[in-house]
Amino acid sequence: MTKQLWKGNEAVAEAAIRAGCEAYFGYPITPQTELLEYMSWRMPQVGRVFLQAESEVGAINMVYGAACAGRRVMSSSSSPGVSLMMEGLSYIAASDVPAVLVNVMRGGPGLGNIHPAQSDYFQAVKFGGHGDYHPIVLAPASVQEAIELTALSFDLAEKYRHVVIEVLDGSIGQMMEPAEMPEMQPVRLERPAWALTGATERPKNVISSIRIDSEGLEAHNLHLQDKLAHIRGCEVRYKEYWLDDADLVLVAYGTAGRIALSAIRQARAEGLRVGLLRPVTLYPFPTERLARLAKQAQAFLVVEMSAGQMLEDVRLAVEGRAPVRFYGRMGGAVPMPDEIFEVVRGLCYALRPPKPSGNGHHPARRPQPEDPGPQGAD
Amino acid sequence: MTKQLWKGNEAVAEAAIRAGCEAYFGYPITPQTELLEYMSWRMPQVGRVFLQAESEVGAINMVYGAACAGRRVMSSSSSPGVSLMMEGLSYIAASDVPAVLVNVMRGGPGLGNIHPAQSDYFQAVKFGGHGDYHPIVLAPASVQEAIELTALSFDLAEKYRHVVIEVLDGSIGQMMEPAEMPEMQPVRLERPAWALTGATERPKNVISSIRIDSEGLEAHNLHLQDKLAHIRGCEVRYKEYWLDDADLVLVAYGTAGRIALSAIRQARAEGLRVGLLRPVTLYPFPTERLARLAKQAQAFLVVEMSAGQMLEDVRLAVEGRAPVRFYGRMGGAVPMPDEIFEVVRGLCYALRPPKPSGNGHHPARRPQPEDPGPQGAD
Amino acid sequence: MTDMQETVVFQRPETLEDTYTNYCPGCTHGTIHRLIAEVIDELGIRERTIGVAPVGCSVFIYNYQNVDFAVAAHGRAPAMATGIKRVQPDKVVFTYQGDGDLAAIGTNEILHAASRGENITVIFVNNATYGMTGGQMAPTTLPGQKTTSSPSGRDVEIQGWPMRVAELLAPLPGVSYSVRRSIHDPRHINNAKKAIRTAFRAQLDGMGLALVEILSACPTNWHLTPVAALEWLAKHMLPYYPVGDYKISEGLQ
Amino acid sequence: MTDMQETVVFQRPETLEDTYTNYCPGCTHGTIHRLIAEVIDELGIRERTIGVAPVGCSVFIYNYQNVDFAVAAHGRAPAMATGIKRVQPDKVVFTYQGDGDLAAIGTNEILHAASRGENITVIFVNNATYGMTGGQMAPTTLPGQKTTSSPSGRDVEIQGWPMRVAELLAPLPGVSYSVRRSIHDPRHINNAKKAIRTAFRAQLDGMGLALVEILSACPTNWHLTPVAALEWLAKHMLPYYPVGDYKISEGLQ
Amino acid sequence: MAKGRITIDPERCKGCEICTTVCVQQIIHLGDQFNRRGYRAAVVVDPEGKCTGCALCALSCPDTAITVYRQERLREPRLEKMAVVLA
Amino acid sequence: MAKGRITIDPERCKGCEICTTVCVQQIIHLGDQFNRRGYRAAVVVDPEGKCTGCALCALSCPDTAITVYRQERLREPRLEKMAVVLA
Amino acid sequence: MNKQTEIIVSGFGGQGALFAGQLLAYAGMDEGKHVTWIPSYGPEIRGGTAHCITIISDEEIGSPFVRRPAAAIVLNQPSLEKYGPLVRPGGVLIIGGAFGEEHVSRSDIREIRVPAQEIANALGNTRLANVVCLGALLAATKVLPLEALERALANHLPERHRHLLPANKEALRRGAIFVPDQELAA
Amino acid sequence: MNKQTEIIVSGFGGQGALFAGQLLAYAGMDEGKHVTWIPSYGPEIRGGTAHCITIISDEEIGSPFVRRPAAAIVLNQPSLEKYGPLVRPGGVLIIGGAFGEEHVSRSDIREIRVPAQEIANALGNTRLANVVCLGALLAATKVLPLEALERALANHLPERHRHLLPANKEALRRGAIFVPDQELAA
Ligand SMILES: Cc1ncc(C[n+]2csc(CCOP(=O)(O)OP(=O)(O)O)c2C)c(N)n1
Ligand SMILES: Cc1ncc(C[n+]2csc(CCOP(=O)(O)OP(=O)(O)O)c2C)c(N)n1
Ligand code: SF4
Ligand code: SF4
Ligand code: SF4
Ligand code: SF4
Ligand code: SF4
Ligand code: SF4
Ligand SMILES: [Mg+2]
Ligand SMILES: [Mg+2]
Repeated sequence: MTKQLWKGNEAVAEAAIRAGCEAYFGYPITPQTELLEYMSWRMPQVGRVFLQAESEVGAINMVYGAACAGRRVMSSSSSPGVSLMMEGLSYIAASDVPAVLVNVMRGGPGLGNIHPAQSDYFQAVKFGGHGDYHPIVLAPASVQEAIELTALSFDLAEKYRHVVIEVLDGSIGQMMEPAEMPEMQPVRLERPAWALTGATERPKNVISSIRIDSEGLEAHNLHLQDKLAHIRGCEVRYKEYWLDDADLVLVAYGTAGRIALSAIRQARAEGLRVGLLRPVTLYPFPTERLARLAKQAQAFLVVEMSAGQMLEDVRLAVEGRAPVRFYGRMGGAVPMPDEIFEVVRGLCYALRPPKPSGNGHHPARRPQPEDPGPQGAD
Repeated sequence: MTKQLWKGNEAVAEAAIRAGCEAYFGYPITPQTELLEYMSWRMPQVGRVFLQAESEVGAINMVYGAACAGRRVMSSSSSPGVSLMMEGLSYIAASDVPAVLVNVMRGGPGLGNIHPAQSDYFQAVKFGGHGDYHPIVLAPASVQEAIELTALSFDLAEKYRHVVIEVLDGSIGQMMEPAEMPEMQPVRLERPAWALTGATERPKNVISSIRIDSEGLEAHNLHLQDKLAHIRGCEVRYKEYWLDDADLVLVAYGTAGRIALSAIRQARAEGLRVGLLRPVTLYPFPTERLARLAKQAQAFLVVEMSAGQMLEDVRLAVEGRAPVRFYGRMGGAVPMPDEIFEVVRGLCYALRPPKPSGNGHHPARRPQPEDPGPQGAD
Repeated sequence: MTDMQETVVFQRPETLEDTYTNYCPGCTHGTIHRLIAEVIDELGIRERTIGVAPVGCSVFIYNYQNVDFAVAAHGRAPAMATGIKRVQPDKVVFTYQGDGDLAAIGTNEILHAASRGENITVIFVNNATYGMTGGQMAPTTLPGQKTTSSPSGRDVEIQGWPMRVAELLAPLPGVSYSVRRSIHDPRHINNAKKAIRTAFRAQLDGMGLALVEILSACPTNWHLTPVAALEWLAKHMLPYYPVGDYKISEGLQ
Repeated sequence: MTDMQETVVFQRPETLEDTYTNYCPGCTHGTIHRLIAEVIDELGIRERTIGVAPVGCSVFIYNYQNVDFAVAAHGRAPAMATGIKRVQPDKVVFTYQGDGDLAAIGTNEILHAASRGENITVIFVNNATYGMTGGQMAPTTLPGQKTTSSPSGRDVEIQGWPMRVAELLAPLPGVSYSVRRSIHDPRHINNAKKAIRTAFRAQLDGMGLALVEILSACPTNWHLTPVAALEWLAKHMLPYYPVGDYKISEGLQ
Repeated sequence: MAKGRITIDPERCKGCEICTTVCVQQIIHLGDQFNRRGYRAAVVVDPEGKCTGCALCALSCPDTAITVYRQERLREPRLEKMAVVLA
Repeated sequence: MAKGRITIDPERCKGCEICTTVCVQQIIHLGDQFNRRGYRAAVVVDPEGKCTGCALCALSCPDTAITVYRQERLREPRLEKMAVVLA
Repeated sequence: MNKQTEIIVSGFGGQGALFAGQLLAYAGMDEGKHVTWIPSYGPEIRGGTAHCITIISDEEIGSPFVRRPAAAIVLNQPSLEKYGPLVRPGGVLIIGGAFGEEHVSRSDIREIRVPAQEIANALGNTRLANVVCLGALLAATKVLPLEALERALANHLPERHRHLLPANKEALRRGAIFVPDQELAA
Repeated sequence: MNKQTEIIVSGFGGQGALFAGQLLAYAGMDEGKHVTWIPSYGPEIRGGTAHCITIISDEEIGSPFVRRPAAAIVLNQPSLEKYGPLVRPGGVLIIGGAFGEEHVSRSDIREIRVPAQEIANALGNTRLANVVCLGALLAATKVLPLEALERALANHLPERHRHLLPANKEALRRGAIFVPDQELAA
């Protein structure tokens, strides 16, 4: 199979179809719309269900319905639309049914703009709905990876009967890259035993998220927590670059991750010992790997297209064993490689005093004349 | 003014009215409903606006409208209803208008049940909507405190032109306690300069959350982040109990906080050196106080009616300087004082080896026969 | 008399689970559950029927009927039913929804399901109040009716006029059947059942969304005895919500 | 000829800001903006009018009209307007909404604002597509109409029939005025303006929700020249969406 | 007059008194016993055999607590009879 | 025939050609110049003074780029005249 | 020394368990004590069982919940089954009727069976059984003086039941005198 | 050694800036290079200015964004103003028309003004200006051989424009020969 030039959004759509996605429900929103539009012709072409919902609330509850029927089903949206899905996602999560959602994140809060952003990390990873819950969250950094993670999303959703959110920032949705598309998988025809397919020759199935007594709901929550613990144990994925001898470890995902990579190349060319950990799963988070790195590295630099959200998970992993610094852009602004390189260089020079003596964390702020930006360890 | 027996939900409603709340928009949901019901007769009685909305989505956007008109306005709901407000809250947040929301939290995820819970901490504190944002989050532990924090909510909302979420768990909403109600405050009649009151003898006012270019949106985000930094600097509130000589510091808020207090009384009666930090503001979080305590205390125990959410903020504050253990109940289950006492005693005995040697964190789990529950430092 | 034998002329339908309900005494949700169960039995569709329960007093309907069930989020049953039906058009899918569920928070979902002509059956139980949460005003609460959130009676100047759902949806081309029935006496109960049967038939014939609005009693929140509640329904609800056929597509008569 | 003098017979209304718009060439959002501005001028209510903008191509209407403005979340303008108007009933509040905004995601909010009889004015711009996001199918997209999300044309079997908003809302008692107009030629433009004026008058007289649905052209997403778009509108939209008065309360005639 | 008989499931009955009102023969009454769930269940008192098996009580019972039997001619198919009542 | 005159704001005009179509006098045309935003603005070419000031062009212009003037008798109040056009 | 008494009142919906608990809270508050009252809330109240916890204390109250209360009033069989075993050793269990006679009595608490329904009926109002039990509870626990509860009744009986005040007071008294003034069980 | 070339193409909506950038990406991909293409997206494309960034590289591409590209094609005045100053020293700026003649040329890059519109008109299709500029860009930067772009045109021209293939190729060629084969500026 040769490579083709794919737009991220369309690649995700085609990848979903090839992974056997049987139904798509969605609502237009930039910068996600090409995904829906692609589905609108491609799903009928392969005899599957495409329906444009009346809203994101409608869409996620249609997903819920089709998921209850034991179908591979997905929706996609962008930040404000995803916010509207919080209740529905909480229901889906509570019901142990598999579902896949793609959030092509844009600048917020509010209506914001349509430029790429990563400011829905908390919403996805900590979970913006009510109740104790974390979706599995995947974050590709290229079109090829988006294709692979889309297939993985369906597999994980099904394996764990769980909600999977794939977060792209707008630029991965919009960019074109050469990528290889996997073969078309056959749609799985037998339905899971729990699916709502009519009580033919079996006792009725009920899918519900109400458990009126606290004993029952607590037991159910313990089951959900067990599932999450299992997921944390088995499904951590990340990519490493130049970590072997790194004094300074950058942590960045998605587009920020590949921009960081450019900056690191520049830094390595100058002989600076810098590496990158790029989480591919945001939940489960590569906490252990970071904890190990915390013993080796002298400092961490988290780069996000947000005010610093993943930053907290990095700090939770590092637990004060090394300073964790932050560089972020917001509101649809994308950091440029040279910008990050400057920060990296500054940090590396400040690291010369070999022992980190503290743990500073600057609030998210782009460097400005009056603000020298992130400084060395202090 | 003498004390009266007030039900939490009704006390919050009356306190809001006395704080000059001019409009209430809401939708029924247990265990919050008495708040709405109280408003339904009391607001018209004092000549203010009460409207039952068609949904929580409607309610929060009505709040948004009245807030834009420069009015003290509030809504209230419970977990699933609050999830539906995420988009609206993000818009309000992005628009720098003041608004107050009360979340009387119940067991989740999904429909769950109506029993008390604290599992919407992440949603409130990390913020479940899209975009970089944190509301101010207040968490009373008694009816009296709920009254005081309701008044404070309106003041803070107005002072910072910010969203304030007051999180009660269901039991504080439902319980009755003697409490003193403050005097009725006069409704503020002059409207802020930014309010939408018609462009009479002034240029038009526009309240919008769209900023189509990333420069503009980033600048706006920096402004929001500045505001948050200011809030973090000025508005941290917490209560301390027996912390002076505590080896073991419990951290718990709301109902969990007062249950912890009962357990600590029992522990102190046995001579155990245990204290309690009860955060009153969840955002801003008493990070600094905890960081200072981390130098004194040998261990922390976080108690929540959740799988462990505030736990992360405690760990971010303690940064590995002492072990942070967790005890939680979920799904509307409420820990009993004796339960917590057992955990506390176990931890205290395990603390005898004076130096903490690690930092274990057990996943949320109620102690069960086959599970000895949280252990000492390991 | 030798050629006489005792036969059962009325018993629980099979699709109704052999259990008691947690409804209040005199709550006619129970009656409506039974009618649906009888229709499912008579049409022989139990094994391919999937119900979608609302959030409301009838959230536990899945305990009472022996068919596959999903519980939707409050108001979203039509969207959930859309998802279920679109991926398995051969199944029979119905929603069961209260007036808060369908006519307040869920108006968008029902309206668009109707507009799209989703091939589902909707049983809409209008008891003029939010039963489950303790009797607040619903969009269908009558003018002047006192509820816990309209304590001095619904004031149409402030809260608007009650919504007539069967009439509102009837004109939509996607709707095959839209009628209103009541369950306050045996005759009306029988008519309600007939309508339910027609609404399922419409689905079996692939005609689009079929809705039966059923006036139902909530003695608890109306603060009436069960018998008085049925009288109140007949006296106060019927005039504003006339029983009638607002749309019967050709082929269903 | 000495008693002749040149006078301005047509110029920008004062309420229309002296700026250019970012609409596509031939987009009739601009026309509708002007009509509203003219009415506001003529009624002398500029200083007490508050507009609520939608999410859609017209999200920036606040840049084009010199009145106070809020931008609602997508579809929620009627709820936001409710909030604004309830706390200041002496102000004039109007929403400006597209068909995606009002008739898809926001159907619940408009329906309940109408049902409650909110005393606001709603300008509903129906261009049979989602302009801003690039021309997807709207609830008002015509049967067979190709859009980026109905690439082989809207199939009513699958996506249902287009929604007729003016007709749908007219029967609600809370609605004082519900009409449909168009802007495809000068005569219709004049009639649209008259309707807008009536819809504001209804609010000034406290009569409840007044809605003017206006058929509008989206040359860009229809893939037509501006002139051809107006012709398409007349030829294809008018038959399905007849210009007409679906409700005129007494006192407004 | 047709002859009938009913049984009332005392655990399912909630004592709502709809059946007692609807029975023209006036043979259903509220009993004195509370059932397990705290309701006074209805009982049928029909020493004179007044019950016609009309099933109006059962049709009206929200809790489907009533079963109705009727004396019928053997040759008439049972199902058809049901249909009259249920149609 | 009334006498009129129009002006077209070249920066506001987007060259949509609605006015050129609507003017019965056929005196509006697309110009050759691109304006700052890349549109070819409409221009009026009326050497014979055909414009009647009917304002149909202006009424139809989505961008309110056109101003219309008319020769009128002095004593008629200006506003009333406007109303005829705008009503 | 701080004394804290936790009381659970439980029965079918309509038996007045919640109101009885509230009365205790009012009485405690008027006596200057710290009090909390918390119901089990929600739909299970309808038809099912309702219960509440009242805590009366000399000191600021921590947990409004308690697993093992100092005292309980049970008004029906399921409540007896649920809360009978939970009363703290040395505590008091008021069984407000003739149900559950087969239940195995505990020797480590004081169990008092009160014919509350009969007494209430005798007073002409079946709904007074809860107040009868309150009288018995006060007599057995001495958590508050009887007069405190009488005052609470006078102050907090809903307007529409005001005419029942004398009957209520009498119910309280009859419940109290029903309890022999014996030493508390070990 | 890794060579990476970043190219920005910018113009009014309708001038084909996005398509030109995509063609570059296709051509690069077909040549076995790593490529990325990213547009500025959203409503500003309507009427306003559209631009895209294409990166062609021998190695896996990090950032798809770049602040200072190696080359830029500007098709209108605002694009010239915005991107002219950003081209990296030593880079190439193709000015695809007669606009912005008052602009101050940079000496540290190679600025090439191409009468793209005229050439396109001469070819009978005003919409070919973008392709003309592509030809000039390739000639000036040598990022890809002209033939690679011809193949990309052949493979990726939308079906409905297939008949324009010869004209497109010609536009490319004319753009290329317009550029004198001089050494790159320092
Ligand atoms: C999002 C959300 N909002 C509110 C609620 C609370 N709630 C539960 S049921 C209900 C109303 C039920 O009324 P109705 O639909 O009329 O059903 P009934 O109980 O009267 O049969 C409400 C508001 C909820 N569960 N979820
Ligand atoms: C919650 C949410 N969903 C989706 C969108 C994306 N969106 C923006 S405008 C729009 C539709 C606009 O269509 P319409 O209301 O018809 O207005 P038009 O542009 O046609 O005037 C959509 C879906 C959004 N901003 N927010
Ligand atoms: S509250 Fe009303 S609707 Fe709900 S079960 Fe009771 S009677 Fe029925
Ligand atoms: S896309 Fe359509 S509605 Fe939007 S500005 Fe362009 S023509 Fe107008
Ligand atoms: S069957 Fe008829 S007669 Fe017999 S008890 Fe029932 S209602 Fe009465
Ligand atoms: S109608 Fe049914 S529930 Fe009601 S009293 Fe009669 S048998 Fe009992
Ligand atoms: S005013 Fe009338 S005649 Fe004059 S240019 Fe305009 S349309 Fe033509
Ligand atoms: S109608 Fe207006 S925008 Fe269109 S060409 Fe004429 S003047 Fe220009
Ligand atoms: Mg109801
Ligand atoms: Mg539109």
